[in-house]
Amino acid sequence: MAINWFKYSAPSTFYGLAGRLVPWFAWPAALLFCIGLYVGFFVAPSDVVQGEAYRIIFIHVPASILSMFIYLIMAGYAALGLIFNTRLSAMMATALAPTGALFALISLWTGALWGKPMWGAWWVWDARLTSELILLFLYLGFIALQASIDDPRRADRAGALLAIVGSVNVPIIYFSVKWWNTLHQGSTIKFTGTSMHIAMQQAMFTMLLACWLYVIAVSLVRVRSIILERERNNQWVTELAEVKR
Amino acid sequence: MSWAEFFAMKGYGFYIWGSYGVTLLVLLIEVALVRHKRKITLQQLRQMHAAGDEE
Amino acid sequence: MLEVCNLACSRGDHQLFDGLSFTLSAGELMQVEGANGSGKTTLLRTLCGFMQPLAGEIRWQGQDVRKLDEDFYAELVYLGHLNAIKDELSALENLRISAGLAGCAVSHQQAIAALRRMGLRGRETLAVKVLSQGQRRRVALARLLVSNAPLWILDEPLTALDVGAVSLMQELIGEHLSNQGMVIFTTHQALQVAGVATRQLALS
Amino acid sequence: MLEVCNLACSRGDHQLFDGLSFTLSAGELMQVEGANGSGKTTLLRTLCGFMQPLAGEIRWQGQDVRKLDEDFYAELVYLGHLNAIKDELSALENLRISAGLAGCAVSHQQAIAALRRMGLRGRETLAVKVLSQGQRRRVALARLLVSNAPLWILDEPLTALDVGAVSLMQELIGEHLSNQGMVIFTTHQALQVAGVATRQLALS
Amino acid sequence: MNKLSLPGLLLLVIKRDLLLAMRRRADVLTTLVFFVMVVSLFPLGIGPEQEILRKIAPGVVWVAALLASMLSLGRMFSADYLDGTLEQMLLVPQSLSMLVLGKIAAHWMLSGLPLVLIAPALGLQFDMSAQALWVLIAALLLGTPVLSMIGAIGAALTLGLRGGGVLVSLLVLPLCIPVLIFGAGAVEAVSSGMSVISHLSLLGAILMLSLVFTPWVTAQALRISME
Amino acid sequence: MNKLSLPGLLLLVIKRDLLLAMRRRADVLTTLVFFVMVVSLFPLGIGPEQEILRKIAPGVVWVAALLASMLSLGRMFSADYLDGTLEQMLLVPQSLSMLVLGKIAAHWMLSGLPLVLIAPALGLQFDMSAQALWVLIAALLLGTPVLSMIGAIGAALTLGLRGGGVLVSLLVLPLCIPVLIFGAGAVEAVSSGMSVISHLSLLGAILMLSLVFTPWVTAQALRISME
Ligand code: HEM
Ligand SMILES: Nc1ncnc2c1ncn2[C@@H]1O[C@H](COP(=O)(O)OP(=O)(O)OP(=O)(O)O)[C@@H](O)[C@H]1O
Ligand SMILES: Nc1ncnc2c1ncn2[C@@H]1O[C@H](COP(=O)(O)OP(=O)(O)OP(=O)(O)O)[C@@H](O)[C@H]1O
Ligand SMILES: [Mg+2]
Ligand SMILES: [Mg+2]
Repeated sequence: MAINWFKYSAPSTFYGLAGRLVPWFAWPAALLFCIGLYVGFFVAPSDVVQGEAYRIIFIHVPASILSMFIYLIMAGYAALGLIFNTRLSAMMATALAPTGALFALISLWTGALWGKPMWGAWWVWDARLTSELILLFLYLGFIALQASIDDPRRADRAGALLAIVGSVNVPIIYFSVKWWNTLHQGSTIKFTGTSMHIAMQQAMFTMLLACWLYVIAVSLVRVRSIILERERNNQWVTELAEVKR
Repeated sequence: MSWAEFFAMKGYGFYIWGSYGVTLLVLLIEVALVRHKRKITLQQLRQMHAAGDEE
Repeated sequence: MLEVCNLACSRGDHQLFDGLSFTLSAGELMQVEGANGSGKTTLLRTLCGFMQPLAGEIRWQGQDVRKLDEDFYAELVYLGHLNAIKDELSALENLRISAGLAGCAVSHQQAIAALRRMGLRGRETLAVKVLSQGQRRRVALARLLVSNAPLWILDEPLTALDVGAVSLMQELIGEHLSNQGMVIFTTHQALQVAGVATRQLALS
Repeated sequence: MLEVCNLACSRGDHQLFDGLSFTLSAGELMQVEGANGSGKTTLLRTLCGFMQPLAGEIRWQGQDVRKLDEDFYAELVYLGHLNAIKDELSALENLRISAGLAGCAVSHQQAIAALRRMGLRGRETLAVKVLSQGQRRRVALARLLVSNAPLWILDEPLTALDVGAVSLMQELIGEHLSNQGMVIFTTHQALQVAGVATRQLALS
Repeated sequence: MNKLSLPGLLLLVIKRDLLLAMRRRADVLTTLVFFVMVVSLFPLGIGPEQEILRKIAPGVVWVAALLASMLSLGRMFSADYLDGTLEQMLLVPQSLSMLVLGKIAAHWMLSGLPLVLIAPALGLQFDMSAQALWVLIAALLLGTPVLSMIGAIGAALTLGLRGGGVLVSLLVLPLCIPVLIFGAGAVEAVSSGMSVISHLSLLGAILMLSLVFTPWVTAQALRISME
Repeated sequence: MNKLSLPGLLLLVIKRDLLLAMRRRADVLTTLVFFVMVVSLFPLGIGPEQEILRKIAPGVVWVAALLASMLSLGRMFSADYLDGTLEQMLLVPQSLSMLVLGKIAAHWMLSGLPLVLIAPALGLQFDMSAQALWVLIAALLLGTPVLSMIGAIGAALTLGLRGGGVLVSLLVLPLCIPVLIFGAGAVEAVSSGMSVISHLSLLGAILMLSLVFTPWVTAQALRISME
């Protein structure tokens, strides 16, 4: 039997679906975090070059990867919303942005804390670091734009346009920064990955998975609130059990 | 290995626990905010509902 | 011919009207009536395509205006609450430029004549910012004189006009209608055009 | 009592009027009349002290207003072409803040009551930017209800108001006059207050 | 009639401006992000060498603070001018200078204070020492209110004066230069091990002087502009 | 009826905006004065060492150009929005994208071009070589139009929003970073004896790309914002 996907793109049905899905993401996320941390701290051996400091990697790399992926997903949803005028995808984009910004922030923070013992400075103007900082600005721009528009329809569409323009620009920014940096600077001291220990890899992937699940869970909860807010005058909202109470 | 040694992380304790601690804190705050937002939204809806019934 | 079928508009959570249908043919004059906040401005702006209606359709000469797009714009003049004139420019420059944007080049003489007809003799080359409120409105209205679009959409054209200017407007609308034009407008004042029955559209 | 002696005003090179004299006593209503651009707004703004007259004097209770300065401001409410309301704030906040600036603290209840009287029930806490043109004007006019200054200076108060709101304004002005207030205003529409003769001041 | 007292007026105006800003919570954040962004742009333009960056850090932070507070000056009066609120403000039955002081204070809270709070994080990006950071904060705390106050005069004059735009930038920025020099100088002094007291106390003196005169001057400028 | 041709529309819009600017000559000069002042503030904030100044010169000029063109972005649509002209512009019976292109061109002539012309004088202040100056001019010529174009999108998206001025910088500055990097990079390359072709041709490519897409995107943004 074919599933009717369009049925789930209606906010009313998705609201219920999302509610049922949240625990399926939230609890595994918590569990995987615990496993990942256990493996990371107790199973993985200390690194030859960096000693114990390398253990920051288990949170730093997942956060960095996710901050970039979330932007792409967000822009994708926004584009869908703009082109097909589906309200739900625009709401998803709005729901993803704060989490994306948060992961960008975590990436910066953990990176900075790693940099101090490794490079002797909290911050260097390296290509990766700089483009991560700019990514954070792009997120903040998206959030600020949507926050300063009252009309939700305009907020959605304006945000979508910005996200799309931004996602075209992200690769340009990345390469320009990389080029800028390598042109006149010798190699910045960078973690030279001596082939990773298997336990390290396992810990990192577990944490990555955990972060993914966390992102999904949090944004589902957030999108549920957004749906309620936007659809508050609709019949189905007033009939919800949690509203009637 | 004692716990004290574990937390010292061979001198990198501040950096490691700084990053994990703040990350954990931030994630917990986000979870709290998201749930708070849901609570507020539901409350507002109920108020609206009540006001609508009165009229 | 402008046809509106089953139009519904909302602002925020507020549904302003729905199921609105009417037809406006050449030579007809229609007044949109309603209390403050009943949605007159919203209706006119929707007709111009600034806003998307919640439901319903707007057709010009039988075709959906959303498809026509720029071809429809060539056929209408819209005059909103705001005057759309530049404070720094003179009345003359304002008129020539806005006519140019609306797609018709206007000569110096034509523009001067239009402004004089609107009672701005001697004020043509003053910067608009020093003009009084009513004189500014007159500059905006002068655009109607130099355009040859058949459909006029006027949102409270009489604001700030004195008695003389109001009767001038009545005259202008009368002329336009006798040239097979159509006018849809709102006003809270009285506007009677001699020899033409004003159709009323009430919003509540 | 407001006395104006031999007032002359000019804008740019343009002398708008001179030798203008009149007296406005408690309970009197005066309409400033004239075509667009005849200097009505200029006169009212000069009375408020925004502009310096070319010649002549303005006295309040026998004293020159330029000497009185801030004591005179406490006795008047001015309402100009612009509404002086903040788009981002709600009608309620706007009213309370502008009353506060004008020197009188207004309670929540008083403000709500004033807005309701102006026909804004249900719109009190919406951001003013979403209101219609007429509703915005009503928010501005609500200031009259919460002030107890004796002198009202109103520049085209009826702009954008619908019929109901116009008769409400007539009522308000009537009440104010019967409390020994004075009103000086301009308008291009008809404004008759029952039981009070409107004095006319013609500018040309 | 219950005429508001002077401090009451001050509070009302500050509250009003903060309320307006809170309606656009993004606003405050935005000034901040602008500041952060300007500071971060410099390394992108100049190149990543630590040595040079550390040298130019205080200058960059101060120039960015100057710009951020100049850019947000537009907000101070022009919105009120356009919607007619300023006319009503000129009619306050208490003191116009006090009202202006309120607006300046609100402007500083919204544009100056956040900069002071975020500055240390930026200092770290440029690898500044802890001691230098403290001096930077102190100097910013003394200097940013002056920027708001001098800026207010400029903002008031630009409202109406036709062709006065250039005159005003020419007038205001040079007036801000002493702040810039002493502010950046204090940080450099501490980096090179000299005393900072003289720099900071000069900043304090400028602050006091502006506090006394600028509100009145701005009030006069507003009356001129509204004519 | 004599409907205007597309190039006719373009010319009309450019002429109109230039005329408006000539009426408010102060505005154009302000951008220029701002640019000059930002660049000149640096030596004051940083100290007079020639060596450092020469190193940071291209970066400072580019950052200042970026900021100056941000500063003038507010002018691009907001005046037209406030007085209702923009509504009329959305009703042009030709192409809105073309009209937008006209406005962008006019904005560049008023904010970008003057910077290009004055830049050499500033470069001399920082003791740049003649060759570097030429490259600076070429890079600015290619880069500043891109700033205007990307800025137009931001200006259109933030129309009518409070604090739009600063918000627009928040949206636009990150997107402009490649221009900054290649622009400043070109000058640095020539100073260190490397080839500048690659930098300039990258700037040219970005220019072409923006020329094709930004007018259309801006037109869409305007329609969204006017709703
Ligand atoms: C504020 C500072 C930092 C930021 C913003 C930052 C940002 C990033 C980003 C964006 C990635 C990309 C992930 C990917 O390629 O998929 C990454 C990966 C990585 N970072 Fe950092 N980083 C910072 C500091 C550091 C430091 C100090 C170290 C170690 C000395 C480090 C080690 C790594 C490693 C090992 C990876 C994974 C590399 C790979 O998979 O290619 N980072 N970081
Ligand atoms: N976001 C919103 N939420 C609730 N109501 C809104 C919102 N936006 C607009 N409105 C309402 O929609 C209506 C807009 O009406 P519109 O401007 O079309 O009125 P109008 O008939 O032109 O009135 P006027 O005669 O005063 O010009 C107003 O009643 C306004 O309060
Ligand atoms: N700089 C100037 N040079 C010449 N004339 C000027 C100048 N400034 C203003 N004016 C004229 O002064 C008059 C200003 O009049 P004012 O605004 O007081 O008119 P009003 O009676 O309020 O008109 P309305 O009914 O249209 O509001 C206008 O006729 C205007 O053209
Ligand atoms: Mg209306
Ligand atoms: Mg007037």
